[in-house]
Amino acid sequence: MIAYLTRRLIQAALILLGVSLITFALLYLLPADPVRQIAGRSATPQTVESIRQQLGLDQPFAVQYWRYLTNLVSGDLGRSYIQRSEVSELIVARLPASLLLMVGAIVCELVIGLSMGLIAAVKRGSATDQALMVGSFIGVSAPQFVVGLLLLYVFAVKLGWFPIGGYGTFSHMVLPSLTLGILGAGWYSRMMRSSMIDVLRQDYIRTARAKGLAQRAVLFGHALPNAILPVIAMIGIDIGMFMGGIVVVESVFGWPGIGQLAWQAIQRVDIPIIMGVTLVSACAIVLGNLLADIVAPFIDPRIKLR
Amino acid sequence: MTSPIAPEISAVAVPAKARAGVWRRLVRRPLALTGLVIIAITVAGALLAPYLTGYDPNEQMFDGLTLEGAPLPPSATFWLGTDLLGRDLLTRILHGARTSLIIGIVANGAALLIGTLVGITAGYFRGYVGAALMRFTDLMMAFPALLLAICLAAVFQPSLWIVAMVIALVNWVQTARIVFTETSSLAEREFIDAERTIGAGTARILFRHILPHLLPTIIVWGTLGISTTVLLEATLSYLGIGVQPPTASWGNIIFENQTYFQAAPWLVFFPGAAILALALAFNLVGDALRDILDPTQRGRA
Amino acid sequence: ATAQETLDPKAKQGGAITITYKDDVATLDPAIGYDWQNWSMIKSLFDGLMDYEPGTTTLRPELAESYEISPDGKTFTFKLRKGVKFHNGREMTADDVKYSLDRVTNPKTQSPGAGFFASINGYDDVAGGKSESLAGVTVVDPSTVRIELSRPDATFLHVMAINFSHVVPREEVERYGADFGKHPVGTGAYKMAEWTLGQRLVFERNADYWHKGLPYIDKITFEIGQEPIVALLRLQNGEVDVPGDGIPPAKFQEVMADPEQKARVVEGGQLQTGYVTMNTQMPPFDNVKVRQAVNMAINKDRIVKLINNRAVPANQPLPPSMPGYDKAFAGYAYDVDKAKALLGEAGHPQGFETELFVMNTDPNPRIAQAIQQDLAAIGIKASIQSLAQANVIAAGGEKGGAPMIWSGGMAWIADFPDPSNFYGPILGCSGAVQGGWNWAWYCNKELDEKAAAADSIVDPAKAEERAKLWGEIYAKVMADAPWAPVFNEQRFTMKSPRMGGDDKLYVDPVHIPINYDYVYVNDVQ
Amino acid sequence: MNAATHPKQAAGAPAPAADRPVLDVAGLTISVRGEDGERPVVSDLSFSLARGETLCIAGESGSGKSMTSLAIMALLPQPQARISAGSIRLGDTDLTSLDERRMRRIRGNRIAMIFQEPMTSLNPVLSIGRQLVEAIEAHTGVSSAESRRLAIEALTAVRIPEAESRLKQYPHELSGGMRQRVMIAMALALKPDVLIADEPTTALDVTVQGEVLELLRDLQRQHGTSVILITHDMGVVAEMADRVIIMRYGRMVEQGKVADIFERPQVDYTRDLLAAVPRMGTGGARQVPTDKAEPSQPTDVAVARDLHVRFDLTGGFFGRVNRRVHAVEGISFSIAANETLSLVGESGCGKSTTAKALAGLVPYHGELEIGGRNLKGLGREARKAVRRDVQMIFQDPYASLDPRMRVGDLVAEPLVIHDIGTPGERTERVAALFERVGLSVDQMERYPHEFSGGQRQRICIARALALRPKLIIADESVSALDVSVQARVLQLLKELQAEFGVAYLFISHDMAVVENISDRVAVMYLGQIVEMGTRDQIFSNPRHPYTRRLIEAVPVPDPQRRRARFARMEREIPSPVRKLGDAPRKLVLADVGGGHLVAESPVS
Ligand SMILES: Nc1ncnc2c1ncn2[C@@H]1O[C@H](COP(=O)(O)OP(=O)(O)OP(=O)(O)O)[C@@H](O)[C@H]1O
Ligand SMILES: Nc1ncnc2c1ncn2[C@@H]1O[C@H](COP(=O)(O)OP(=O)(O)OP(=O)(O)O)[C@@H](O)[C@H]1O
Ligand SMILES: [Mg+2]
Ligand SMILES: [Mg+2]
Repeated sequence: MIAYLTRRLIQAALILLGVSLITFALLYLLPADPVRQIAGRSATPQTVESIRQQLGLDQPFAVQYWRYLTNLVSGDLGRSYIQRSEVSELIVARLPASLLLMVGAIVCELVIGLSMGLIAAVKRGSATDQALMVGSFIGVSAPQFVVGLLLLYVFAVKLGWFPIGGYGTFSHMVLPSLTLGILGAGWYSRMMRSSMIDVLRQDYIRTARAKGLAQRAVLFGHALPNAILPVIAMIGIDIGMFMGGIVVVESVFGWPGIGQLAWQAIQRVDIPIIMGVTLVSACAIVLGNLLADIVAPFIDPRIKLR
Repeated sequence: MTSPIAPEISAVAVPAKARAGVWRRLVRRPLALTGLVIIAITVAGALLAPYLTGYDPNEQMFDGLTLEGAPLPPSATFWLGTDLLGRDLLTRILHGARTSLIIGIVANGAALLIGTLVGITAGYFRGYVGAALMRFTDLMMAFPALLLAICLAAVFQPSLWIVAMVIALVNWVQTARIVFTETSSLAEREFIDAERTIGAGTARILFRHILPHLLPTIIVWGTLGISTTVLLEATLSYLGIGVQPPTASWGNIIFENQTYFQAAPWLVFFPGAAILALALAFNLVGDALRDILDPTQRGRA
Repeated sequence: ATAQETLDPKAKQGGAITITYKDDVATLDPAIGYDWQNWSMIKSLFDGLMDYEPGTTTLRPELAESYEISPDGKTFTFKLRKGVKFHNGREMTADDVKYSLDRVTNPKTQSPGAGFFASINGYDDVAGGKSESLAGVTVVDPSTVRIELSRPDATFLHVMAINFSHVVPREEVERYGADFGKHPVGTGAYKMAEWTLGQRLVFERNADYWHKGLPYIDKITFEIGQEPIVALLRLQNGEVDVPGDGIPPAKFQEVMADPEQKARVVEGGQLQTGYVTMNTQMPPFDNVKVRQAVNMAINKDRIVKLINNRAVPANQPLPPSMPGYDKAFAGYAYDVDKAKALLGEAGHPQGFETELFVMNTDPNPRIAQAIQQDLAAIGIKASIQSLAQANVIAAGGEKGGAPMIWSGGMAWIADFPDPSNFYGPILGCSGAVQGGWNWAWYCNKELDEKAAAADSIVDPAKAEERAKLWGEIYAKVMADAPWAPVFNEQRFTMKSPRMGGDDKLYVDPVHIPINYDYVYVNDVQ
Repeated sequence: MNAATHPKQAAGAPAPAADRPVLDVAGLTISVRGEDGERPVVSDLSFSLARGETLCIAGESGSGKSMTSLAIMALLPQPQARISAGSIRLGDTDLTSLDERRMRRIRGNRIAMIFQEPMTSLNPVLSIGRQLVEAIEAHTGVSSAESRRLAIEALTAVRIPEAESRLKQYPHELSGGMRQRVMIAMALALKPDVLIADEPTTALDVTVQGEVLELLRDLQRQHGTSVILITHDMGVVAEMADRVIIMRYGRMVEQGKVADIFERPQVDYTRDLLAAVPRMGTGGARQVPTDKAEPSQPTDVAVARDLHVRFDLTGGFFGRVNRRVHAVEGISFSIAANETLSLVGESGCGKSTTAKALAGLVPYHGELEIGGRNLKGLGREARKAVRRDVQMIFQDPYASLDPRMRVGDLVAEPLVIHDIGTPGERTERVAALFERVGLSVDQMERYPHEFSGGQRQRICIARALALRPKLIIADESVSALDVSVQARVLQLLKELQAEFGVAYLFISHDMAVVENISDRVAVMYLGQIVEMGTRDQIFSNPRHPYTRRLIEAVPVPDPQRRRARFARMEREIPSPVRKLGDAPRKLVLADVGGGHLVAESPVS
């Protein structure tokens, strides 16, 4: 286990290195010049050059990247060009909220998606199945901004069940998690339906039924653990896909996560923040995948950590 | 006690063409047929867009806005209403179908193709090829998709085909991962060994024997990918790195107008419904295809 | 005029208000902050030597009790107000004023406003890194500071009122270093009480404020990361007092249609102009006739309608409330036929193809599409490049980068209410350089000289004459037509029913969205 | 074990009176829907089962035996199959009209079933303890501690050693025999009135088979359970049955007391069936006369020299290889053209692995030659050519057929790959092959899952024959076949040998079949050969104690010679998994005359 973890962590570090290199290179190639943004409209070319030098942006790519890496090792992600604060500080302030939101969303996804998929698989071909399928596609196709506002309008403004945006308590979390989770729920329900249909025709399901188990026991005790495996593998992938949704959901609900930070940074080409957010999300994704891999053997004992 | 009974079955001659074509079986299913019709309508709409309505997609009509500058709801003149610039929404949705079909089908299809190829190769070949491919996939997967798309799109000059390429580049990873997992477990199955003993080549094993088993997964991911990619394109246009205005796409019609969804719900509803319909149509066809191609499901209505 | 007189007799002391913003507050360092969220926050945390009468563009002394201008207009002597204390309790002196000016001009500070101080003697040495101290700024005694300029500069008092010249305490700057912007300490009406990154900022009333009786409100909470539509919902729900980003376009008509809500909307002018730049160094826009044709082709009324009539059509660079605005100026009327004719004369009877750059946030792409359609009517096929702000700016700063740019979203909002502010970097030769902000790449040496001449009229008595001179300059600019001015945006600020104070405080030309120091709430006992 | 300690919940039907049949099937017709419409697979089947009775259903493979038992359980494959007529009565209750909820109370509790495929019938992700306990809990109200105790008791009853610690194990950690015993334990834990065992021993080797049969008998003796035993092994029938039903083409052709059936069969089919049963000691008489008394020319088709196959197991702290499965440990043999070498031995002794090495499916050490060509270091084309010469029939027919291809295409595939013939010719050849293995031509259009276990095996055989290879490796290829088909297939194999000089590596646990078909026999134990010689040397003069035990374990297809008890295995089969660097001792084979090799020291 420890050996496995060590190896995976080394692998993860290499992956992060690759991510940092590629992102850094892409950002280096961007047409926009951050120095001009910093220097402002009234700056003389001289000032611009001076700032460029101070930021080291006049150096060749390799030098810049190497410096970034060496700073990174000491936990220094640089300073934002626009906000002028330590990127690490900005991210640390916002990361917990995003992680919380992701956890909430994953819970929503799993609860909604898995139960929808399960029901659809069992009632395969029925009207219920069709309705659930349409539902899951609505979840996938609906723009999250609209979904978020709609939920906010109905459940917060009209019904007053939840606060209108904000951050802090559990009730603040419900609507944003739901909004973010709806998309994934659509995916999960399709995946779940598909793998459930597959599992339901296996011999061991027949055995379970031959024992006289109740339908519930067959479904949850026997089919689910087998069907859920491909779904678990998706959770790691999910975290990466959340990025897009998080931007929207966080802004609709005033949720202080890194999505908004990233969005503003992208708009204004605040490269250190983009780098930082990319790396942090990459970390989250890699860890998510690792977690999914570690969980898998608990669900399917045939899987060995390799 | 009982006497042997002549076997009825043995008298049967070689069956008259039991193999109805996939296509024939597809159109026999009402749901699949519905899906096909929707797809056909969409494609036709996209191709014939200039001839279907009396409007130009980019024409900002003076009578397309109220005096306060608000868009018009659906009416006899503008069947689906007008947008914030006084353009006919129906015409824009029809023209937008071109963009969205390219994204939802070509780009998404390319992503699916790349993902399947990478996943299947990595899953089947152990050793260096597989490991290298999977590490690369892991690397690509570690990127937050949106950020990567944004960076890529920003580096290139924005255009529809660049966006399509970027979307394909970003979206293949998940498919690759899932296909990899399934392929590696399929590769362990005994019938693959059996194929090898009769001398089947790698290509044959991969594409004739493993691929069909991956179809359900590929169909699920492919159909779900339609909506996701169409909306991703919209996000990119919204950030100024997608298709440029006034070119319409279903996604960017939604994105441009989503804040107005209470004041002018038709601006979000109709393009949203179009995306949903297309995705659903592909899903209906995909589901039917999956059943048809899966012999164990035969006998199902 | 002493400050005390401006106290509102109806105002009550106390209470707390909530203001929302969508985007992060970047930094509250007055030398650096240049966003419209932090601009007025900084104004409430810090003070400069000069300021404006609340709700107007009239200059008045602030930390300076009085000032003197030498007859040649090159030496300004400021007498400082006594007993002004920084939030840390230390008294502000002339040394702090000098330190602040030295700091903002020092390239290490990386201030986007350093260029405003270019007229101070010794600026070039500091900017070039040769000196750490501005030779032109002298501490005469603890309450007197003298500033010598290298040339007469009529805008200099405005420069002393902008944020970049606000006074900061050296010890705190050194203590926090690059993070001073997160721990602002000034002499302003409010002091920073709490800053939870990405969530909220809380300002607390500065009980020691030198301007006795101000501010009225005890606590201002800025909530960050709020979608404007949601902020409006919360306002309607009584949770928010002022949505900092204004009324979102999608909700504008709904709000204005409801008399109860409309009553809480304050409308006012803004020192802003939205315009299309045409790159005068790129064919075919190097031909003045083409540029004039573009000016005539744009249907400004329709564009104004598109943004729900939240602007007035413009025909010159200056906004109407700016001194020097020429009411009589006719500009180029909307005339498609004439525009076509002009294009024909310019040798493009069939029109041509070009590109129109625009920043990608609503409503700018829409406006660009409207312009695109208008241009198409005279044969100009402009394809739109809707990009992130930074990319548009980058393209504009490139010599052959962008033939046309719609300025919206990045549009020139005046740093200070003076006509010269619309010229230098965006129309003058100095801006027409690689990385500059003169996106029309318009360089008219003659006008540059005229502008310099106008700015050397320092005598306040001659302000009228100076404004006229500027009016002429802009008329000349319009004759060359490097821009097609489209509209001047109007400001619409919405407030909760409990907010009190004169309406003009809610559309204060320099405090956006509102002048925090002077507003109050009605529901305190 | 006292039945009274297991209070049975009131199930759907009242307990049957002693004189009345427990189960009564009348006019049962089962149809399946295929591409070409609905067709019956079981027609008008009627029988009854008395209390404590063992009813054996034997008959042709594909005759609807499994379908009948699934129908009784109301577990017919959905959505294709359904009961289209007839009734199944358990006591007074008609099971065909029960709703799912009431049927559930009967399943497992009153009727239990052991399925044909032991490998796939246990849920891979649940511990066997959990799977046992839940069966108990589903029908009794006992506490979880009590049901755990009952589960341990059931495992002990099926003679799984260390039952308590096994509860935590997962199916993949058990050998096939053990899995089958778990299945039986599960079926018996609740002491059902009726137990249906569908080929419970087909997949097991003789020693384990004896064990399992003994177990069934034990439990029946103790609890008076009625058993329906489906098998094609007439030896098993003779050992176990009270009454016998013979089925063919979905219909019952004969039923009667076991002695009657064996001694006075009424219909031709039964007579054929019995005549086809391979009997120990009679193999020589049934052999096609070939004159290869002296293998004069050394035209060896396949040679193995010091073949080793080891699988590394990783684990431990550093994820390194720390243990190794010594699946094949230095065996040598050669097979000449026209010759059949049989490989026998207990489950897990390395038979299949040897076969796979020969087929090029697992990496090995040592040397392998096919047709004089060393398998190591062959190019692409050469490898393909070798592939053409060696064909393998896998142990598990279902697993080795691509479930998504039509069987006709599957059989034609080798021809396509090696580019033989035109499409028309291929179809003809496939049709001919189908006929030769006893399948009808119209079945070519179907998919593997639409066939019975035995039919699938025949498809595999047809496939292997398609290329007319020089060597066919047959891994338990006829075990799943009913005796008449088995006889036909064996005959076919022999004919092919006579016609084309095909060599066979024949792997089987059925000693009778081995005796019937082999020229030479090799007995494997723990990855090594303990005895090898001609058929006569091995069967008439077994020298190694292990060989003797194998031969003794074979059930005799004669109800008169029914054994009171099968030999019990006194211990588990030792494991080929060993620590790194702890290679097993090499056995030295000594020639005891006439090429009869015997390991020098007996394994104990
Ligand atoms: N899922 C299915 N769909 C269609 N036909 C099927 C299906 N399963 C079985 N059959 C057909 O039903 C018939 C009876 O099959 P069954 O499995 O009962 O045979 P069996 O007597 O158990 O044979 P074996 O001894 O080989 O196991 C066979 O002809 C088979 O082809
Ligand atoms: N891929 C593998 N990895 C690890 N161990 C394996 C692998 N394949 C087979 N083994 C082990 O090698 C040994 C020999 O297996 P093999 O399948 O050859 O047995 P067999 O003699 O064919 O038995 P059976 O009669 O049950 O088919 C067994 O202990 C088995 O568990
Ligand atoms: Mg069967
Ligand atoms: Mg085997």
